[in-house]
Amino acid sequence: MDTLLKLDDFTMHYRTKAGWVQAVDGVTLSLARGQALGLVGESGCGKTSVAMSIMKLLPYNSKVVRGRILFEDRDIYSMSDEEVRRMRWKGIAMIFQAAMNSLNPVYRVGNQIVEAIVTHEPETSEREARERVASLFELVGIPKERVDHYPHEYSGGMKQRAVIAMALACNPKLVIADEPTTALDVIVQDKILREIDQIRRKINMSMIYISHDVSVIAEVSDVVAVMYAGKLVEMGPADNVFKKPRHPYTCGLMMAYPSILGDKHELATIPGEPPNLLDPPAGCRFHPRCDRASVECREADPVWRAVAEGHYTACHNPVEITGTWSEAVKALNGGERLGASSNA
Amino acid sequence: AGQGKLYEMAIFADPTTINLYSSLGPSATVYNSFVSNSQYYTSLYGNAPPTWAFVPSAAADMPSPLKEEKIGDKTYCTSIVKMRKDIKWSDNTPLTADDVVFSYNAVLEMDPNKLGGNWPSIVDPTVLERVEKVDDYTVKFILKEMPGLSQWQYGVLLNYIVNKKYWEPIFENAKKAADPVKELFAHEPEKQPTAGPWKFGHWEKGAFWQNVPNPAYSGKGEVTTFYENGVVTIENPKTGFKWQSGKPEGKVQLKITDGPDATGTLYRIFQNQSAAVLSLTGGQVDFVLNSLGLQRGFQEQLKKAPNVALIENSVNGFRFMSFNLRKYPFNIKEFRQAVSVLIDREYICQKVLQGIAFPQYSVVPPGNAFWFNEKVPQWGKGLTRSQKVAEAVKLLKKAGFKWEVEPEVDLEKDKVLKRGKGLIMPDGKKMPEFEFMIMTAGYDPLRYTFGLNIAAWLKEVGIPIEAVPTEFNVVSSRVFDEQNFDAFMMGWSLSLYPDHMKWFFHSEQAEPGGFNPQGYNNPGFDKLADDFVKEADLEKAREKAFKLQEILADELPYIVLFDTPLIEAYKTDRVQYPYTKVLSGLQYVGGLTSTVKMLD
Amino acid sequence: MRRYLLNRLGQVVLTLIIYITLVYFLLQAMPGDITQMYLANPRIPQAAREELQKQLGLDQGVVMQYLNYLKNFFSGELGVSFSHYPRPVWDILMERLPRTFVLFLTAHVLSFYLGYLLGRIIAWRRGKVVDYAATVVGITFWTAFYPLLSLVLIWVFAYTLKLLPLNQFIEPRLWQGAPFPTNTVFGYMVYGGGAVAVGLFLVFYAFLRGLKRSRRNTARAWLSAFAIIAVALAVAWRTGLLVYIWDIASHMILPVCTLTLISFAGTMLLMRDSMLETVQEDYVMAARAKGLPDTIVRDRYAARTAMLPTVTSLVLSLASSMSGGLVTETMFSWPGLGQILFHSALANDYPLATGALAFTGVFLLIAHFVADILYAVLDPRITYAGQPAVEG
Amino acid sequence: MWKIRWKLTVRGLAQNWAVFRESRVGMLGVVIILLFGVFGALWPIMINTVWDPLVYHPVVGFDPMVLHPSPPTRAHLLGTDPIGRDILAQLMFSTGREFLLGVLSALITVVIGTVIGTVAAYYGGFTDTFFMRVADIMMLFPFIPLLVVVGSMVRLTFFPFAMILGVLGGFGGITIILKAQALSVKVRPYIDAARVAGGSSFHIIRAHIIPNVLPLSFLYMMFNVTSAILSEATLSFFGVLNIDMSWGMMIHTADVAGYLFDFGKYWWLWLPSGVAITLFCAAFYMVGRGLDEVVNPRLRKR
Amino acid sequence: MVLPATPDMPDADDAILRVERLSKYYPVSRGFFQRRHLLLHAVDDASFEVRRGEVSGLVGESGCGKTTTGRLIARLILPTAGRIFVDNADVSKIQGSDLVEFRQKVQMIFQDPYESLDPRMTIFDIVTEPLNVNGIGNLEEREERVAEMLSLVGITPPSAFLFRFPHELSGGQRQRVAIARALVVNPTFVVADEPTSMLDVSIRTGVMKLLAQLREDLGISYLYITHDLAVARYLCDRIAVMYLGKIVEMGTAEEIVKEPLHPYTRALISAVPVPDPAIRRPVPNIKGGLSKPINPLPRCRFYERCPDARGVCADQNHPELKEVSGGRFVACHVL
Ligand SMILES: Nc1ncnc2c1ncn2[C@@H]1O[C@H](COP(=O)(O)OP(=O)(O)OP(=O)(O)O)[C@@H](O)[C@H]1O
Ligand SMILES: Nc1ncnc2c1ncn2[C@@H]1O[C@H](COP(=O)(O)OP(=O)(O)OP(=O)(O)O)[C@@H](O)[C@H]1O
Ligand SMILES: [Mg+2]
Ligand SMILES: [Mg+2]
Repeated sequence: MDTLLKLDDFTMHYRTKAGWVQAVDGVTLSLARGQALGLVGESGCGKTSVAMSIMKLLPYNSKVVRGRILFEDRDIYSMSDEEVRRMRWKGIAMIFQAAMNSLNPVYRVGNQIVEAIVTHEPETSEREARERVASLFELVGIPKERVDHYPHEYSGGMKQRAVIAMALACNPKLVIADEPTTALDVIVQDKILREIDQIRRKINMSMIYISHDVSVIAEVSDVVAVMYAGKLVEMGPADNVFKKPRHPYTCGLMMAYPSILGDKHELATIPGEPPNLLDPPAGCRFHPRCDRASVECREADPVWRAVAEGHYTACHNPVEITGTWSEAVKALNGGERLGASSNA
Repeated sequence: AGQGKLYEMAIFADPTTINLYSSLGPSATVYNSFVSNSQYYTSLYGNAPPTWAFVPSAAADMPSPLKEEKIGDKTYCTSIVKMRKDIKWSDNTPLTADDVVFSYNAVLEMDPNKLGGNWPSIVDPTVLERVEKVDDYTVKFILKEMPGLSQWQYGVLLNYIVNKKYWEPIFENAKKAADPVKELFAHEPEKQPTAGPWKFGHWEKGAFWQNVPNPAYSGKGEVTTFYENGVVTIENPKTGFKWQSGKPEGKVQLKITDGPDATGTLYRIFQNQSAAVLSLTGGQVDFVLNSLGLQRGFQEQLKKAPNVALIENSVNGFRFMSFNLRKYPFNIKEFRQAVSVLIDREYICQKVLQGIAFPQYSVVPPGNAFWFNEKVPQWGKGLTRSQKVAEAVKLLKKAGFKWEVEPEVDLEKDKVLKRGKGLIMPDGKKMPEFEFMIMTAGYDPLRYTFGLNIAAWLKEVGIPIEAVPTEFNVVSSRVFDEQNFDAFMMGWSLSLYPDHMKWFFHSEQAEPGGFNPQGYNNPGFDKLADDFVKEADLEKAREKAFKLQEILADELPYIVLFDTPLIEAYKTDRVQYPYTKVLSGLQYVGGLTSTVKMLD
Repeated sequence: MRRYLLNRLGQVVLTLIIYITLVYFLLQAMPGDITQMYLANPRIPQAAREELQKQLGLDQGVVMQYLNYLKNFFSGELGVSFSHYPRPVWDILMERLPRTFVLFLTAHVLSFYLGYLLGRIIAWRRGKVVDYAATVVGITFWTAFYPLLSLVLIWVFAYTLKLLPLNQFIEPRLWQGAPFPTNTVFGYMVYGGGAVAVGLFLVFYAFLRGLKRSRRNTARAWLSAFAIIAVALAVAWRTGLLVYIWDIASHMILPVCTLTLISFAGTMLLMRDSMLETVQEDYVMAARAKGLPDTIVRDRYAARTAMLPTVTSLVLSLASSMSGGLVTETMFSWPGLGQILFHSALANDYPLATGALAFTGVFLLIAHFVADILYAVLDPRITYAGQPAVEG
Repeated sequence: MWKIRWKLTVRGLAQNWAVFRESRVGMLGVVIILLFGVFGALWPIMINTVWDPLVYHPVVGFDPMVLHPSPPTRAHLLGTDPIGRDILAQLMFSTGREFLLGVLSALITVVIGTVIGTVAAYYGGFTDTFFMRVADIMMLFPFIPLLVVVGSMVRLTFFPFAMILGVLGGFGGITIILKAQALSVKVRPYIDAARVAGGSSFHIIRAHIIPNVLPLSFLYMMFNVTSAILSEATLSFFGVLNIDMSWGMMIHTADVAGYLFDFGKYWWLWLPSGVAITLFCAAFYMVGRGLDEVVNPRLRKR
Repeated sequence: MVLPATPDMPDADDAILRVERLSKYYPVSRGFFQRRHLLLHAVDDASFEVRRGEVSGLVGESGCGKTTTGRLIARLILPTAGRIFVDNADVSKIQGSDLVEFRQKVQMIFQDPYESLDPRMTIFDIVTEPLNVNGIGNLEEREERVAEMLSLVGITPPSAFLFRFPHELSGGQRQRVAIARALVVNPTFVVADEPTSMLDVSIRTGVMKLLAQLREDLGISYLYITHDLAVARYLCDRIAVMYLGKIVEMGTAEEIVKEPLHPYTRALISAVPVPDPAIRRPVPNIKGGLSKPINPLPRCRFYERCPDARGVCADQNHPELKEVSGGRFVACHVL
């Protein structure tokens, strides 16, 4: 599979009054054409920062410390402004975290999409662009006649769909969806996720899903990357990561979700709070909350390494889950420690 | 630079009307009179500037002496006036007795009190019964009683003459209306014939007013000559009219040839002085018409400007301080004299105001030379500070005042050693603090400062005065309507004939609304004042006026303080005036529109 | 809709009545009345003062006078001025209105536009030197002592450099024999200017409406714009109005510039603030992500929504400017409504003062109304819906 | 306990100060205000020690030694005015007055605005309608012309003027702004929480709404100081105030005496006071803008 | 069986909260120029109860009226119709000193832990506020009580937090403070309005566990409002499902999750994503999106979206809540 996007030890910090916020730290990942990557992590762990870095839309107080981002083998950060401008939307499009607000309230929805099309494809006439918008609307399931409405006349779900339509307007190679459904109801969320997934498969587009909800990621991604405090802690094929999570944080996250399937089980809590990125803990950033932490974890940065085919983690002391996931859960209910085995 | 022979002047407010009746009525403003009244109309007689000699204007000679005459069953006082035959309206018709008769009788019929403003004092219904036509160029005045100078020479005879043909239908119309006065005032006589040097040209409200020459002006070329002995002669070479007030003797002091020389007058309306003065130096205007004159700052700066001449003239007015004479101890003459002594007018005028004001002691200003009595007592003049204090103490003691702490002075070193404290009145009570209403700093910083100075000087000898800056409206209603005050400071500007001495000090004016709010009451003075006003003979009137001034300067119902001269400026490369020395300045004679010579 | 308008209208009328009542009694409460001027002249007999009071209706009770006034007011009758007796107040106001209108309208539109442009730029380049410089300079002008500033400008540009007319709103020498009164010319200026503005708007709207702006269309738009202006000038020239219009216009330059200097900062800072908020909105970020050129993002996304509060403030300030700037009018000898208010107050001319205040009040009320509607028109989000009922 | 609270307050202020310091414009304003403060504070010291009140009194002082208006000399560092009073003394003397006037009237405005705004927002209904109508009407009045009208009939003295400015301002636009703020506070869940806890309306207004509106009030106070002083200067310039000395009055004095006409000469008559007015007002305005960034987090740089 | 509207229900004493035919309508006006009177039925004829010592869940989509119900119960707003009994006292009739008592008995925890704490108050002030306004205890007692409460909710050591401001706390801590404030007056009943929905996963569990713990320790009854069925299942004994202001289904948590009866509940459950890529959920059988309940038509509220809709659903009024088995209610014509 050919690589579309590649992050190579990408590190980006924000300058604030209090100091440097180490929002993205040494993120290395690659995404193949047609692949869907799920980026999961708690609030404030740097997911949006990664997305913005890829779009090269970082705020004025940010600084790329090291690393590169290659899109179709070209370093985004050495492109000229004009090149970047052209890359956006044609190459990489984005569905923003607060999709509700990413439509200009004083322009008609249709026009905002037409505008994107005519900007990037000057040869397209406005009428053609309009036709394209109509078909896009059909695709995402908004009645055509609402093209000329204002955003505030849409319901939340419709706005979300419109934003998706907008992202698809220029047939981008990659779409980054930053928490596309967080603000929506479960039923609507379910619908939209299914729609995106369908479209993506249909036009063989790459996608990065960002969410803090493990279950949402589980439903839509081929590859899952887990982020904690600015760093990737685990990445691998969805099946692998969810069946056999190797990083204790990933495990904790998954255990913390109550489920409506299966039996009611006791929930695991991860003690403590996510670290302050201004001054993250030394060594493994998760160690203060990790009950498996050893001296090594406190002192040394864990290396990013493969634990299985395409499955990477950064842990000195990865969890080893034997048997099925539900067994592991049961084990927890039984009061046993999760993944008691400690072989590295 | 200016433009051709157009005489351009700056004024500071829009005139309110073209209509003579409202212009002299309630909406009388100084700017109305600048741009229209004397520019358009003539009268039977006038006061010829700069000496203000009483001279005929549309009349051919002095009025015949007043005499009693029985008409019907009533006795009237009558006088006959012969008119000049060479005066023409701008439509080339002659000005005749009909016009004169109409000008008086129409006003009388309307009721001068209803017309308001200056009308009751010009066409005074208490004096004037009616005017009759004797022949085309002779009129007869029928008066109810023997008029005084102010009512006759300085009143009735000065009325403007309007064109009967034009105005009669308008009066007829007005009389039919529900509100005749309003109807009359509402008329805009843009097209009326005039007999003065100018007629109405163009008025762009808020921007300018323009007058154009009266083509039929009969005064053109007329020469007025002033001789050393005060005699005035008028001679019109074109029509052959000649008149002289007596036998000319001595040198010719001034010879004025009437114009107009200018091709028009243009009054530019400015809202701010600085801009007007900038326009003067910049050459947009030739003269600034301002009844207040130029402020000192302009004066100092204009001195250095090229082609600008400054003229300084005294004015007919004064500023004064007055006590409520109904109250104790303000009714004590010596108290007021002491106050007058303490006020150092010279210091203020020469030092603080640096000569932009001149001290005054009499209620008739020195500028009104004919009526001014030089010999009135001048309290405290020329004394040093310590001498003044000593003198005041003496005066107060004389009246029975005492002190808790008596002021002490060192006359040698001219120093007040001890300030007076706790003034005790002759009745044994301690004098309570009283209020002295002065102008606010915003209204006039100069008088405000003067007021504060006065208070400081009085306090030095222990007079418990408190200067309170008070708004003019408030002063005026507290003084005139309510008569509820202790002391105040104010100013008057006067007319030529000093009958104000009667108005301001006669006891019959002492009720609320009258002009003697301080409540001065002196039967002897009252009688003399009455006589003075009734006096028809100029010389006798003058004697009485002198006497009145003396009484007032001694009794001090007003403590006259000072006045400021009027400063004006004009462009020497544009205009040439026949004279510039005249009481109240060139603005008082309307900028001399018809006698000015325009230089190109 | 009708109900809404009626309701609003009712409110407007009620507010107006209260306002006029306040104005009326406020002026009545001031000491003195116009007949006081007779007090300055002892030769005027008391009888004349009484006659005048009768003539002006001042002898009636205040309440009677007030009721009369109110009755007349709503039949469009503002009474008769005392100090310009018997000119109707309405007449005087109408004489002043065109001058005030033309001057202040121009100045406000200009300063609004300047403020808008600058605000847009400095918000976009927040924290840069331009930002600080414009803010500090703007604030300094904004708080400058206006009379002094105008005098300095007059002195520099009109007196010393002789570039501009010094004062007044026309040059009397030119207008001595003018075939029209100034107000006619002002009228033509308003209508002509309005027509040209509408024309220009239509042209630009027609050619540049689309999202895609081709060069050809732009060129066409500008060409037609110039054509319209040229035609307007030609018409003015043919009718002989041009010299007069130019005269007025050249007299306007200095006051307009002064007003603009003084007040552009208001709009600028307002625009900056409100744009700093919109710049942070997600849709601005989204627009940049869409790859739109920077200027389009700035103008159509950040500035377009940010403009809304400034538009309201423009409408309101326009209306309040109808009361005329007393300072401007005084410093530039521009006899407008502010002057009339000041002078009538000084002269105790209540009908005129009340009339002037009431007149501007009506203007403001209308403006409030228009601002509301305009806001709703410009901002599709505002539907005036869902005002939650208050709960105890 | 109280010590802790005091410390907390200080810390809170210190934090706000830290944010405020970020704003260069605001800091510039603070510096200027401080300089004016020092300048004004010098007045009583100077007049009681160095200066002879007879000569240097700002209102009735007079120096018989020189011709007036005198350009700057050693004795009169900024020269004298047309009636012989020392400009520097006037300038210093007026500084205190301007502070008093500005702060007093702004305080009145803000107190009225805050109280009415919160009460109207909290109770809504009739109270709200009533006060909003009042505010509407107040906003109909052309502010400066109205004061000129009033002033031309009754010349206003210092305190009544400050009051009128304050009250007129208080009922107008600021009430609407503060009410909007109070409304946004009113719908916060912590207000509900307080009600669930059993807090009375008075308690809620006092303990929750007012403290949360106060920063905005304070901000508007700064802007109001500016407008109060400019109003004072303008009205003084038109001579419709009954105030013995102020910056505006200084210019007025120069103007009525005709010294404003040629600018280069006699610059000392108008320049110091003109600059003082502008600087002083600009300073408060700038502080207001600096505060805006503290109070209005949306304007903060993220 | 129609739920009897009389107070003498079989286990009346058992119910700490009883809600009877509760309705809340909001007037809304739409459009700039319209003033047509529209009513938004935020809560419409809802009846349910919470038993003493139990946690009841109120579940539904966003905007279905959950918060409104909570606010009605806490007497922050008054109902348009219907009655609420807390300890057999009619909430909307409580006056004067009873109100003071009521305020201590019933407390509420809000969704947004930042917004529900006054940013200008210290933690101490926030937690003592209920004591202050009710005049309970003197300063020392209050201090003691606050310390006690804070340690109870897991903010330790309390003294380190007393004089901090909300913004100096993390989200989880803030929500704990909010809980401490609610509990400081020893309430017997607490309305918890989505107290964990704004919190991060790793913290959320802690707060949920705390709430469960407190219920055991203090015997407090909750009405737990949430949109997350999984959370409700985890925390609640019984669940009521709300749709557009109507209760459509009620039963024990396990019953609801395992065998949902109402088509809406079924759809809701099938729409919840599961963290297992291997599981492919069935597509929820439901149409359209949520509409606002403004002047609703007199038919089943769920009619437009219901996969099983029949003629009867459109012809008849919204179905009443019927008991299908012990303690299990559902409102559907079709069942
Ligand atoms: N412009 C900025 N300046 C300074 N710090 C920032 C900025 N933007 C984000 N941060 C900080 O960087 C960290 C990562 O933020 P980011 O928005 O990438 O997180 P996230 O994972 O997307 O969180 P969420 O799930 O809440 O969206 C956070 O600690 C945040 O406070
Ligand atoms: N004060 C109010 N005035 C008018 N409508 C209101 C008001 N409060 C709530 N509503 C409306 O009532 C309906 C129910 O609102 P409510 O807040 O109770 O829903 P919710 O179920 O809590 O939703 P969420 O899950 O989003 O919190 C919504 O449509 C809402 O818009
Ligand atoms: Mg994010
Ligand atoms: Mg809710």
